[in-house]
Amino acid sequence: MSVITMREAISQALWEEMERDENVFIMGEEVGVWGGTYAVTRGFYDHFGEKRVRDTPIAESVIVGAANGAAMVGLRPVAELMTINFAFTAMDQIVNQSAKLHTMFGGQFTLPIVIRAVGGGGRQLAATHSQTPDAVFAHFPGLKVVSPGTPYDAKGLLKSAIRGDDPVLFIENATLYQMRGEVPEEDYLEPIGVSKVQRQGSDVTLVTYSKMLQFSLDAAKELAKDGIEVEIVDLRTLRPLDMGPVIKSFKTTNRAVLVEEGWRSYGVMAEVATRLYEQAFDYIDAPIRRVAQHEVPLPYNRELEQQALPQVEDIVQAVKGVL
Amino acid sequence: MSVITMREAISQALWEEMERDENVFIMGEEVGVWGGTYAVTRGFYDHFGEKRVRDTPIAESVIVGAANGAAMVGLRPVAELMTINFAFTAMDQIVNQSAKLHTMFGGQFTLPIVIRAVGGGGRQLAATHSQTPDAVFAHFPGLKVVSPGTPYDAKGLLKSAIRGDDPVLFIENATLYQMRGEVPEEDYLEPIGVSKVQRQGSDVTLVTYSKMLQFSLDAAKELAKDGIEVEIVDLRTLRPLDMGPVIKSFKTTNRAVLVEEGWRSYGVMAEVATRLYEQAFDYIDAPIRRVAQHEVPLPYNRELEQQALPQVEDIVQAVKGVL
Amino acid sequence: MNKKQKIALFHEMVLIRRIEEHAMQLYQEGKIGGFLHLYIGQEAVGSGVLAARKPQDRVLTAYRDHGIAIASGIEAKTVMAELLGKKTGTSKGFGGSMHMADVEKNYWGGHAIVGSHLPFAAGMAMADRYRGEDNVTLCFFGDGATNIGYFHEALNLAGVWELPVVWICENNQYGMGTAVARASAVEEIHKKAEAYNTAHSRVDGMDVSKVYEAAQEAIQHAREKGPYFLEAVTYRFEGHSMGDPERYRTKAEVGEWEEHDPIGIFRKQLIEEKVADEDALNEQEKQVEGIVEQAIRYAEESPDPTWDDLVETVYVDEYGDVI
Amino acid sequence: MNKKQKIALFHEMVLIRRIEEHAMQLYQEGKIGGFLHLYIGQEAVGSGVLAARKPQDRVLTAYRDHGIAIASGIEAKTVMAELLGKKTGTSKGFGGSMHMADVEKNYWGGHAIVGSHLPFAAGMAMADRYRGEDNVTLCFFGDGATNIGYFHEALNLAGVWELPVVWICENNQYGMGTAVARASAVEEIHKKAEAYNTAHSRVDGMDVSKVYEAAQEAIQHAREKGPYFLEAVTYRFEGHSMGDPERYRTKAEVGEWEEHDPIGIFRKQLIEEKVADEDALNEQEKQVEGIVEQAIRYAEESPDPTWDDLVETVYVDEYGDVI
Ligand SMILES: Cc1ncc(C[n+]2csc(CCOP(=O)(O)OP(=O)(O)O)c2C)c(N)n1
Ligand SMILES: Cc1ncc(C[n+]2csc(CCOP(=O)(O)OP(=O)(O)O)c2C)c(N)n1
Ligand SMILES: [Mg+2]
Ligand SMILES: [Mg+2]
Repeated sequence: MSVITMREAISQALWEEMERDENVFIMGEEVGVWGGTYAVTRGFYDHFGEKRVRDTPIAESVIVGAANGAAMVGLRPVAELMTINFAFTAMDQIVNQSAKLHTMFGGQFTLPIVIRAVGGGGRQLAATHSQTPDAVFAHFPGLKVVSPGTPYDAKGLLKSAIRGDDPVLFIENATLYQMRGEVPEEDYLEPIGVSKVQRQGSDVTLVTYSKMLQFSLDAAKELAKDGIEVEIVDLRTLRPLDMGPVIKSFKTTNRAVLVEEGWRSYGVMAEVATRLYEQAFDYIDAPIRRVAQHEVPLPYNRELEQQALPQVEDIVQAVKGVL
Repeated sequence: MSVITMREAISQALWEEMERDENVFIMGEEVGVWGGTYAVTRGFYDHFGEKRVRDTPIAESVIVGAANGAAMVGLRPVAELMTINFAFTAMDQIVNQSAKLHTMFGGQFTLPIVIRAVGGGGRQLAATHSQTPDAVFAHFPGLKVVSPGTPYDAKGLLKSAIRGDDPVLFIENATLYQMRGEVPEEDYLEPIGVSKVQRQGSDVTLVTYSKMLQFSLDAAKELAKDGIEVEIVDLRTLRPLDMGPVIKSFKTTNRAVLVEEGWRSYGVMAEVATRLYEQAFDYIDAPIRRVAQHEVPLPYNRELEQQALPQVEDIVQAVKGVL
Repeated sequence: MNKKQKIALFHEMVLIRRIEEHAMQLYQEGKIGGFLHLYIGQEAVGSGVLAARKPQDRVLTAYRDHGIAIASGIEAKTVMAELLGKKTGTSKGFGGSMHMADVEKNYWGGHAIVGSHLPFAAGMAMADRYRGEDNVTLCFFGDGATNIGYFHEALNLAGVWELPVVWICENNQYGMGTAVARASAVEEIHKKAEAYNTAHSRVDGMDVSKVYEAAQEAIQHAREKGPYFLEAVTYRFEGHSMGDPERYRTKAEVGEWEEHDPIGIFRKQLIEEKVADEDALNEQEKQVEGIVEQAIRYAEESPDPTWDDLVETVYVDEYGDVI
Repeated sequence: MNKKQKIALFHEMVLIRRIEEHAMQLYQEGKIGGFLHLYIGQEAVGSGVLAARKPQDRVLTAYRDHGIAIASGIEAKTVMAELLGKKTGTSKGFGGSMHMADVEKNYWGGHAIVGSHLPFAAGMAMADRYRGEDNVTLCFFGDGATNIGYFHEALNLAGVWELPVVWICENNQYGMGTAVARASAVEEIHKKAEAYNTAHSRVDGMDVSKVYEAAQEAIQHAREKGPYFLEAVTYRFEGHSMGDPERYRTKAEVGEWEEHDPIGIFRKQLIEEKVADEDALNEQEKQVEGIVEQAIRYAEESPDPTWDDLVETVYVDEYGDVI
């Protein structure tokens, strides 16, 4: 094990998979000469060359669309959308094409594409540049949606996404790149579609993913001081959604708090809450609580933006609220 | 009262609002010379002329985008997206622009735009042309999402959408255009953001909207034969979402079935179910059930498509399941 | 082309025509559902271009795809089976009329979102260059498709990366009911290629011999130098799809174009060039009748796809039984 | 322009420069957050074009918007207040650096999704024609923005409808780190206008006098004949935004361009033309210093927007207290 940042973990996954399989290549805005807007592909252009690290025009629809085409004929593109906010300019390619072509043509070809996109708020980028619209993409069958919360999971899941034959939207969080965590020296894979217990506890089941996993771990520390032990289940994959570990934990705690960074209404946790009630109805002792973003376009003003985003303290209060 | 079709109701709303306010105009593909792909604007081109009934190139991003621009400077555009499946090629304009500009610029201008789009499956149009992705749009604060299930509501809600100053996505259903219903002769408005009881009953609360309202009414007839009386609450608006009538009904029935045409996971009813549990936890006697679309890209084959879509019989069974 | 090839080409064009005439019939009978876009009148474009390609060259088009499917070498019975939604169809009955493909024939569909396949073509051509193969990608689309963002992004990328693509615009004068001049700022569509530093020319799309020659040059150019834009001026004799009120054009206009029926023109050429006499060509037409009748029988006797067929085709990789 | 106007123009360009130099400083101090895109080096474009507009003419640009905000007549203190996220800013502190607008000044933003505002411009011009007003809409964007679908759809619509828009491409040689030749198939960007039947020309964007003249002609053309495309060749002296590693260009290249500093060039002209002497211009610079210092003080002393300010600005119409 070595301790590296999320940025390094993702960068390593890309580098190792490109070394491993020459069909893997990267295309997107500023992935090459610039080295990636978030420095994730720094050094790739010099090492792999412009053939496999392709700077593109600012044209998200053809970035994802050309990657879809290349994937249809057997390459393994990693298409980078600088941020998930720009995914909306490529929406048709992601939800109508990547997600559907395999099925719609009777399965005669596959779409082994990975679409990387950076999401999340909290950096004063204002309404159009600060979104966490993960639930929107998770709604479409045919697409897989992955969003890791630790360097270990990021590396292992990205490798699985690249080696797999299904289209995967891989959502990163800009404020997590500096986060550090243990990662094995040797090659490893983490399975897509498997939720994971990231902290054990017996009082409350806390379900979350991505950046909110870190907030939840912090909240858990706080709560532990008051003797409250929360069990944290990290979804890691939003579609397919693995409720197994969530239900298992909930059957022991009978209480749940669901935490996401995106807007509350029609968000990820609405689905998780509904499935909990559907699948563990008899184990519920208290109403499940959601912690999420207030329903406003995020403002530039720092204080207001922070006020609109879920905070560690909100999680702490929600947990106390279900006890 | 006169009995007219959904198509006529929508057509009348557009016609009357255009007669009423010359700032109202229509733009979209085939709205003019053709008379609307679904014949909703038949006769408009001849009566109002090409200035107010504008045929556009096949370019959804500029259809919505130019309408946004026109709305910013005071016109009241009704932008038609032939089907909601094509809304994905205009996604950025809808969820990043229409929904956010008013707030992001401090409220100094408004966006009185109505985006009409036809959704729904069941016509063998295959995966890319058969979607009901309403929940996706309802996730974005700043946008209002309306989807009526009767001619009366369609006319009254569309008029409110056109006269209102907020951006509204108005979702119609292609298989409902022939549906008939009573509509007042005189001018009237139905409020956006208000759910409505469409059938009274004391045994089960059935929450739905749009085409599934009709399926639910049929199911209710079936069930009535067995002496089961369902109360049907029609959401009509998905954002803002009015839970009032749902909660009120649920507190008397203590049982609920939620029905939507779109995919189950991360769908509209996940939010409704979650809010029901949050707001009426103590009134629940049985797990709430969802009836929705199976999680597959819809196939062309008629039987398989029908199998994937929610049917009246599924609703009947779900209701019996919660009793 | 030698005599044999020319007669085969005539045979193919007649086959395309007859298949669609029968398809119209089957649509009226309700055996074909969804949208049905006929190629009648445009056969010379698909047949002429495909006659000039090598089997290694890839082909894509829009939803008006039966003719190009046949010209790509797909059997009539397989096309018919897809139209009837059968498991033996090109796409297992999941795609229908608008979504036919056969990877074995290097025919990649059949795409119903206007412009969405142009990025695929760029990506496939990029993949071929990536692998050092000298394949060319032939991408067909309509006049209306040249006004959507996809067109711009795909042609620009092909231009910047000098990709081996032949862009074939089938200018049939209308995008649904909108005449070229009402939707495109430039009427000589091939001139749009200049904005992408792409060589271009225009050809009479009703004369298969001229199309064949132009295509040969275009394909050679693409293989050796980079992208080429070929505009084929043509006309569809039938409505845009079934049930087109055709208010946008006069019977007289259609009549004038019908006098330039591509099959009639080619027939005359073959006789003038003494490639074949009336009897020989009539014999070909008789053969075609037989093939089409067999194809229909085959399709009607073929099994429907099953629910399991569909569900198994949503994802490729295992991920447990979670949704 | 008379002497007074020329000196005012010089004053304005210096003001833009100083505001941004201070903004850089304030960003380092953490008083400005988010992204900060500086206009330094490009002042002659915004100032030259705006000097040629009538107040009735509308203005839009991208996120590199401080200079054009000032040139539109917005006060330095209001720009500064927005940069600091204050309620007294152009957008109440909700928009930040990338989203400044002032409807009173006919300045419509300030848009951060590349290309998204081009459709707005078409829509505004359409609205003006609709109302029979002879306003012109001036739409600024970068070289990189000409490769996204929005550009194509908006310019085509303006061409088909002959809208009074002046498209102003600020070709500063790079889209982030991607040189024009690596992203655009055509390097002489103004020639792209031919695909939209739009008149076009290119001007030295470092010489405000030349820009002013070119803009006068372009605006008159737009007002009388229809769309016009003006490419201004310019350069940004600073990074794309704060924290740009600038691996894509050499210090030498930047140095060469800095020798053509638009303010230096104009200063020289004014002295040669005897419009003003060194002392008079230095006096102007001193005045500007004072204005900027006052602006900063005003901004720092201004109140933050409140949570209620934000929530009240999400929707305009009443709809009860539902979310
Ligand atoms: C993005 C998108 N918008 C609208 C449609 C609806 N539509 C289907 S075909 C068509 C016309 C296309 O015209 P053209 O490109 O000229 O092809 P043609 O039908 O003439 O062969 C339209 C508007 C669509 N399928 N996709
Ligand atoms: C749709 C979209 N894609 C990507 C980005 C990220 N981005 C912001 S500015 C920029 C470069 C734009 O270059 P150009 O149009 O030349 O303008 P300049 O910055 O040079 O003024 C990019 C890629 C964005 N904001 N929107
Ligand atoms: Mg056409
Ligand atoms: Mg630039």
